[in-house]
Amino acid sequence: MMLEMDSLSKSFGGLMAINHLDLDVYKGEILGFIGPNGSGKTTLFNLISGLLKPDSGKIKLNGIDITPLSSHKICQMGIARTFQLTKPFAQMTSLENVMVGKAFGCTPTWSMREAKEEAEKILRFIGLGEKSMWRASALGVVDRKKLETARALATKPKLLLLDEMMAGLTPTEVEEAMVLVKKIRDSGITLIVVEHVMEAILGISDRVVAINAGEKIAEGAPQDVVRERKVIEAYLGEEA
Amino acid sequence: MKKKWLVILFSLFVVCAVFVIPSMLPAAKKAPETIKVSAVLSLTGPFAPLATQAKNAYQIYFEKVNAEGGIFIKEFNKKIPVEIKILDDESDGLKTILQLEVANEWGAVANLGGIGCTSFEVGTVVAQKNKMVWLGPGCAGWTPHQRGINYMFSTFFKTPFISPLVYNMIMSMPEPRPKKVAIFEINQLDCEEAVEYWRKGAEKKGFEIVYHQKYALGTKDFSAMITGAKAAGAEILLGYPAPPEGPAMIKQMKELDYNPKLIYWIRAPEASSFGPALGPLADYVCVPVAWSNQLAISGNDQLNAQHQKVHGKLGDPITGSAYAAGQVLVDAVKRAGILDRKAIRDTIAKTDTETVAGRIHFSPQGWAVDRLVLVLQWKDGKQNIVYYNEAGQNYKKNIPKVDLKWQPPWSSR
Amino acid sequence: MVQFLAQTFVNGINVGALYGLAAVGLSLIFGVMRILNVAHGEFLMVGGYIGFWLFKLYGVDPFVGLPLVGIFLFLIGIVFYKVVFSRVAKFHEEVKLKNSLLIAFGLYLIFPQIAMVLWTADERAISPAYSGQAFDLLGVRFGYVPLAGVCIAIIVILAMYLFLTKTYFGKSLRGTAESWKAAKLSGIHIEWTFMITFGLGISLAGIAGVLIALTQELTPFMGMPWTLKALIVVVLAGMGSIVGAFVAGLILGIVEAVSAIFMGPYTIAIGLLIFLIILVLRPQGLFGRA
Amino acid sequence: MLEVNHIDTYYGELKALWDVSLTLDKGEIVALIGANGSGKSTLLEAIAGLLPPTTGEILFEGVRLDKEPSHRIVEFGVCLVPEDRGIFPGMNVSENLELGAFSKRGRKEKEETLHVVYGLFPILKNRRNQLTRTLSGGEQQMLAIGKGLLSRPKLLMLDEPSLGLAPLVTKNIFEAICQINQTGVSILLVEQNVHIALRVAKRAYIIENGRIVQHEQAKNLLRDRRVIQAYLGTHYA
Amino acid sequence: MPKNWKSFFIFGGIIALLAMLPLFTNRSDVLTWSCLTLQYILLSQSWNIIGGYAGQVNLGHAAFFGLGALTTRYLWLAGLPFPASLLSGAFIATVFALLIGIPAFRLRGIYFVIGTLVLAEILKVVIDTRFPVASVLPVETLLTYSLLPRYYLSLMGAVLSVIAVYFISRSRLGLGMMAIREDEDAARTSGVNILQNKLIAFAISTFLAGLAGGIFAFYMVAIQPGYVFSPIWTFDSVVIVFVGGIGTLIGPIIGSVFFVLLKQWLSLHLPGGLHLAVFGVLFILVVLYMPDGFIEAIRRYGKMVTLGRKPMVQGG
Repeated sequence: MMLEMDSLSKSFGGLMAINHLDLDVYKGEILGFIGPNGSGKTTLFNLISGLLKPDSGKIKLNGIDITPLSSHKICQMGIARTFQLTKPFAQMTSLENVMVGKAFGCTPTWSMREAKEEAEKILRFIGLGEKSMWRASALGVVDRKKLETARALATKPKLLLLDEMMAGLTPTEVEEAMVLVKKIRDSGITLIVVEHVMEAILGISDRVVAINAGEKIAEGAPQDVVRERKVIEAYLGEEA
Repeated sequence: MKKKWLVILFSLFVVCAVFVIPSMLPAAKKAPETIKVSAVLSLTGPFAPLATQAKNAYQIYFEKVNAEGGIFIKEFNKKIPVEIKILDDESDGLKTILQLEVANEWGAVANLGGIGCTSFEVGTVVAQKNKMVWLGPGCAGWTPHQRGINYMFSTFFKTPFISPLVYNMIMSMPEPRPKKVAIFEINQLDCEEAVEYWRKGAEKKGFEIVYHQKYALGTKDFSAMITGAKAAGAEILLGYPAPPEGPAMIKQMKELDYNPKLIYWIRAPEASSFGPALGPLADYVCVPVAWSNQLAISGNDQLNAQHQKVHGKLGDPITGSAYAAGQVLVDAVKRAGILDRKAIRDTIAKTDTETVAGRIHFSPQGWAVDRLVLVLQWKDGKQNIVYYNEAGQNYKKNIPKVDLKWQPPWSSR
Repeated sequence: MVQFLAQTFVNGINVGALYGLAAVGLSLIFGVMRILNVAHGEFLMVGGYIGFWLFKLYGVDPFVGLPLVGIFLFLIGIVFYKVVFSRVAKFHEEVKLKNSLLIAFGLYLIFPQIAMVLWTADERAISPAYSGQAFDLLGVRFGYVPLAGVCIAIIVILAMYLFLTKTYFGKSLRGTAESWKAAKLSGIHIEWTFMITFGLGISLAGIAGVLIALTQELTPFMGMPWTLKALIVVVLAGMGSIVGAFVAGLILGIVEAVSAIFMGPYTIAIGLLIFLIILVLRPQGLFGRA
Repeated sequence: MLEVNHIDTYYGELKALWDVSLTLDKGEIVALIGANGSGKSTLLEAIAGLLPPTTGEILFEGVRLDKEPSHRIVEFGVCLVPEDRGIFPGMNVSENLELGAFSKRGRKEKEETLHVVYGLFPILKNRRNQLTRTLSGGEQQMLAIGKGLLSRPKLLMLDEPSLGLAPLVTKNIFEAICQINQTGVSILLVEQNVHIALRVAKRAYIIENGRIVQHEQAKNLLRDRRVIQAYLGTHYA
Repeated sequence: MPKNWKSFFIFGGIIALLAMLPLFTNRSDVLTWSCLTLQYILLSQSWNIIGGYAGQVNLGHAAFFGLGALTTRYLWLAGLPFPASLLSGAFIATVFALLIGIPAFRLRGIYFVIGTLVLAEILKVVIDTRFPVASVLPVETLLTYSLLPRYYLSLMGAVLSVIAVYFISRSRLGLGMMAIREDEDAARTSGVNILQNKLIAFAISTFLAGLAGGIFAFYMVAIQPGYVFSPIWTFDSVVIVFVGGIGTLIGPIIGSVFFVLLKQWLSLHLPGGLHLAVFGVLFILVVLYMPDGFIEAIRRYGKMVTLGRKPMVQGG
């Protein structure tokens, strides 16, 4: 077991965003994470990556309690993430964006040459090789998402959290992204993927967890989860 | 892409060069059409109110000199007009240096300075370095004269002479005389000095300092000090307020009903705007000055007339000291007979001349020895001369003196 | 001793009310427009001089002149908004803040020079016949002018408060401060709101300027120190809090008055130090929200 | 009544809407359906004047809106309740409602409308002196809709009114929306809760990647696989 | 890397030309302007590191400049060799920065801005009160005072700052600083230790500011101790950086030239007082029409020129 969440809770001014959630992530899997808007997916990512501290509960990475650690420590321990609303370093080039990940991540380096080579490699891998000298602010939505992923990959994570990487992509782009995610998994990285594009999440996930209002409502194989009445209701509303 | 930056850098350099090169062209040595005199003054910034008085004086004086054809220079056996270049140092010590260097390269034979210890302390040192005279009112500070700088000459009075003067003035009055002293000390050099001499003088003359408080420039509320002085029963209030503090202090004293018999302040009340700013509240405040527009010394009528014509009022106290500096310079240049900085310095050092501010000659440290000091007292929007020092004995008939009046309580005014 | 402390308190309030009044306009402009007008003190100076002119040239009592100065400065504010600040108001928040700072810095270079031409570098003050007069209450002296200053400050702040909470237009200003997007969708004309806000803020500076001219003094270079004071008060209160700014001004005045008894020349530093400590302990300001 | 003709919209350099057209008749409820980031909100913002289109035109009752500033658009009777609800969190409920009626159009009939809104959402009346920030999500949404109503709109645009709300609350809100519609207000609705949206709407547009891909009667769409696909992907069903 | 060779060559050439300036002229005003411009480059670059690269708008810069200046000055005049005094000054500035850094970085946005401003004001008031007397070079020193060593020292300082910024902008440290400036959350989750990075940036920035102070102390024949703590030092450097182009290597250089030389030129050609007003107007025009500084304006112009070829590409 790679990541354990133990009765995790977080509330914002009375609203329970995460409500005593238990969740395990296994090494090498792609865990799909679904739920309607506002169900607490992003909050959970923020908790795992240490941007938010839980009100109660624990998060363990390979048995080590990472709850009290600050974000950069958690990153250096091997958890990388992307943001749903991408947060590129806008005034820096794509290359520099990714170099940050390499230089400060799990395998930090002082050598800019090494960071640059690695970043170039990752940019090519992700399909941004051509745009490595573009300023991030000049990139389009899709490229920004790719850039986020590249930056996260550059930290050499053991666990990668992808937050709505495929939202807003065309079907072809979604296909490409799915291939990419699988390639990432094949390189030995465990993934948690939050996605609205159901097609994608069902296509790539080994396992799916559905949450609503901060509580787990279903867990299991993708096809099963998506057929669960609770899940459909959560998405489409109750059928009369 | 790199290349673009280099081009930019390079053009930047070219711009600098364009700025520099014309100034590098050798200045051709030719017979001087004018005598170059610079005046680095704080025309903007906090010292501007004072420096403007000096500027007015210099302009009036050199207009007069040039109207008479200039200064007679023996070397060329003719009168040469004076060209005065007024440079602004923005009340900023760094700019003082900058502008003095400009004056230096421009070829000024001497620099006429402004007032205020900041520009004085910095400016005179630059003058020393460049071996160019710095001559002007300067400041009341004593310390700047103790550094062995011999290119500076101040036509102003100095703290060791004005501070004890207050005690002499009080002693000259019939009994009963106030004895208890309060001092409001601002955190500035000349005030620190003045306080030292006030302390020494009090000891010697049998006055008692019952209250002494330091405060910082920029203070807006003086009531704590006023309350303290009042509680200590001080009858004489000594202070060195910066000009913007004067009216606030007086108004707060009245509000708090503090009734000293004598307010003797250096600096703030000397400006002619002090009275109008305060109205009748300004009455009875005393201030030592190095010149007054009421002095009936030759030259003053003309200075006052011209000042009235140009600026709509009689000269301010600094105007006279600056005007005197101009007179000293012209006199020295005339005596030197050549336009050489060193020669001019030497003749200034030997100055012994009558000016609108009385006779001026300098100590080896550059301060004016036996300088005429007047004490003015505000009354009905006018500054009356109520006291003068020993140097004033020679000008008895020129000084329209009235009697000093103790300040009555606020309630009976 | 009690009397002495009470007196100190009163003195502190006298000056603190000026600090507060000087800060309110700055706070209003920042709160609604996110423009940090570090030339606030310059407008304050202009207000003071206009009041001085009215008094000197036309014999208008400064308290009668206050509304005139307020209106005049309001117009000046609108002109300055139209000519320079409206161009900045369109920028993205961060760029706006930065560029408004820079523009105000440029104004800070310009204003004193114009003031020197118009009013000369001589110090001025407004001293009507009643200035300095005071009455005694239980051994504590109350000056009429400072008291009137405090009252006017309170009236102005109260009027401002009522305007902002009770009138339709005032509410729209507050709404714009909360969220300009929501304001736009409610049919509020943002450009218009910004212009009025700027005018009001400047007008408040002008009123503070007249009161300062009554109790302190006017010089062309008084702007920057007052801007700094106002800034500190605004931050102490929490950016954009109107009534808070006034209260924070009073607090700063009282702190300075009390520390003046013990600290002499370090009074100003003590006031600032307390400000820093509050800031570190409560980064959102005394009356700001987390 | 509302006619959107071939508009393109940009966020800075990013193109968000591609040649979008849409119509809405008087008294209709029309739903806009699509995945996150597909451009639904952008379209509403374009109509409301927050993000004017670069090409194309928007006509409302024959008047061109696309060149008007947003505060003028409110005067024409077009009101947007945005996804972040567009309320003023630091002001109390009644102040929020008052500001809703800031437009000349709304101010004229403020008292009556206020009455209507309090009738629609009685809870707001009880809370009228409470700071908006302290309201629950459902109450905030009610306030947002109420505030929108106070501008006396002919067309009310609602962006995700059920976002983050419990099912019961959502139901209440939609009941209110229907009531509003019955008073003659046309409604353009963006909603993730597809079932509810399609039940109240007459027609619906499906939007994908900034383009309208389908336009259909709501009841037909309710059974359409494409809708499900838009949300749950092709693997479903 | 032939590209780099070329730039080093030109950079070196400019330095060499500047180094030879005294051969062309010994005019003290020219040297003074040059000294001042170079010192402003050093000071504004030092601010550029914390304000431009790390994105922390520190308005307390005068405090560090002042500490560097006073320490250097008093140690030097007390007889310590100048280089040692200079380093001690910069060191003291850095130590002070680290002391106040942790509480200061708790503050965000406008609160950090005002907080740092107030910090410098406190120091100014205290120093003004404690040391009212100007520190003046002894007359013997004045006899041998020469602008040349001051000029070369200023040049060295400026070059050092440019090199420092050059290397920072190309190092891991600079990468981290810029990441923090752009987005703290994203930087944090990419492994950047925010506080540590800010502190290091602050330390370097204040070290250079202290150095600028020290050089200034060496240059000035007389200094009023409170004067070096004046907020003017902060505002000048901030204005220079913003007008030139924040977060760039060249921006502060252009800004310094604009700020010092244009202002001086105006003061020589306009009657007293007016030059500041004119400068203020020019300044506002620059801010209104080049909201991102000269560099961005040039860059945009360059973009227009090269639009056909490679429009989007932004050079490092």
